Amino acid sequence: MANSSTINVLEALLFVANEPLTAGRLAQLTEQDLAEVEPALMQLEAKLANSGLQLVCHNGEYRLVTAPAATEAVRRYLQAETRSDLSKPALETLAIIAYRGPLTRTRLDDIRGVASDTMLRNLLARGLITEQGTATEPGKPTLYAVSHTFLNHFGLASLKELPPLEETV
Amino acid sequence: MANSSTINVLEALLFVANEPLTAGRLAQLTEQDLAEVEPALMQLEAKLANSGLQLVCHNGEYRLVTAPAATEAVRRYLQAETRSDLSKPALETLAIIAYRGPLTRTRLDDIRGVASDTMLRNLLARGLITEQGTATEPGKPTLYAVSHTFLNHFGLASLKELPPLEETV
Amino acid sequence: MSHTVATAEFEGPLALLLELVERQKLEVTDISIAAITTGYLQHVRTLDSQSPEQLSEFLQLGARLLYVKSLALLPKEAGQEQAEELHQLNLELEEYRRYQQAARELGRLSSRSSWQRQAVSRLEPHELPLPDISLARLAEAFQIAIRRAEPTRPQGILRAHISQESIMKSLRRRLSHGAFELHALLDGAKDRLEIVVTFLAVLELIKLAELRVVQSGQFGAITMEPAHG
Repeated sequence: MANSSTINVLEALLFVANEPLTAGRLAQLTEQDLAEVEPALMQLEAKLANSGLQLVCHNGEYRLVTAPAATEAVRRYLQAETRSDLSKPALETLAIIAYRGPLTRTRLDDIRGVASDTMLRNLLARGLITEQGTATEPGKPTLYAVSHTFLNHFGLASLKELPPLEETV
Repeated sequence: MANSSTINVLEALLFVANEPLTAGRLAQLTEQDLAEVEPALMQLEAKLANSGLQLVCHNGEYRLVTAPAATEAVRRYLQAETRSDLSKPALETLAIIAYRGPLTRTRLDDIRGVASDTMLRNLLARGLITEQGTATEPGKPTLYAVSHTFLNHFGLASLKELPPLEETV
Repeated sequence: MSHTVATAEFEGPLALLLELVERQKLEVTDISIAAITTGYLQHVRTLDSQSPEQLSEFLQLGARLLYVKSLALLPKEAGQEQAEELHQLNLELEEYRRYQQAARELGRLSSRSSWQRQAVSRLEPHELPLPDISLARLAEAFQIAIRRAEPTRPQGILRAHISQESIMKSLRRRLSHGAFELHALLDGAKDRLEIVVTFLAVLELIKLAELRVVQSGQFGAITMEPAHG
């Protein structure tokens, strides 16, 4: 059982952070061992389960965001337009990158049967995907993966919360 | 006893808000009566008593801040963030804001081809840029410009003194 | 059977093919390939040719369907290849279908969202150390960013590289069976655009020294043959 004061300091750090933080960085900042910070993060996540906040973990980085249950009210505050603005092709591309990523543009094109470069540029500019290194194959093509913004867009705490992909028949 | 979902929505609103909020405004946003919101705020305060955050009320306006016990670690984070060198993407973002600002985040994203959210927060935290009003276009997006601190740091009287650019090739 | 499906519904050829297959409640088999190909091409004919890139993507799958269909007319040894092609097509379609399903699920999640804190925490202004950068570096960073931004403008017509790539793929498959005549290649073409893309693919293969074009005298038949055979 992690020290409750460690959990609290982690919560405060994640509150002020202007970016997602890794467990390693959080260990540094709290002056604790990684072996203490990791369970403490899990406890923080559990503690927040019934609250207005949610701990997101993606790619080993943590970020504090509002809970999906508060969507309506927060949207009202931010006067954010209703998010019906992702087109069908955009959702399709995001789904492939979310379930299959990180992947290259060529692989994406193959699955979709159409050229995806315009769509990728669009999703990159919206921050829903990020470039995540390069593949080892010749030409070292860029790999694309979904971002923290993607998880926020759908109120997900991690990619594990994505609906399971249908089994192949 | 206030509904726990009201408490959670209040927590989310206070978390996301970039200004202190009155109980009246919170009642509006949660679509609840003020008579329900006030006790819920007290319960939120009690709930946060042993956490990394705390609810403060000043002049009838509420906001969430970090708990005093976390001050050390929070300071360490903010200092490290501002002391470290500007990353390449941060420098690029700053350069675009200096030469093309004031401009909106969307315009910046277009030029950079990736979402600039994190970079903007980073530069705001460093005090190198400021929010400078809103654009006239729909949605009234925030305009970003370099700060006085930026001009002073470089010894510039105005942005006209920025080094001229080579002709575009 | 009606093929009047709203074109805008289909963002790509696989979506259209999937719809046709599901509507007929069929798998893509050698029995249904003829009907599906006909339905597909009928639909492609109604496409708005204002967007040549999109059109060429539809056409390349059309060309592939025609090719698979045509294998049935060829001698026995093509039977095995047709079975393989159909199997491959079914696999691709099935994979696409799963992601289309996943995209629908994702769309359902759109009613919920999370947000990060909007306020930016920072030290008091007098505590802020300033970065060590020069104006020259700032100017340089700006120029690099602007130069990079320029070529990302929308591209011109017919730069649909994957369409050409996959026509090249199907040409390679044909070449692996030996030489064939140009008119056989173009007979299935439905319009100028498909012919153009096919020619581009042929030129590319010539450039790559994979294909040779031979003409048996003036006005004689033009034959494509493997360059290394």
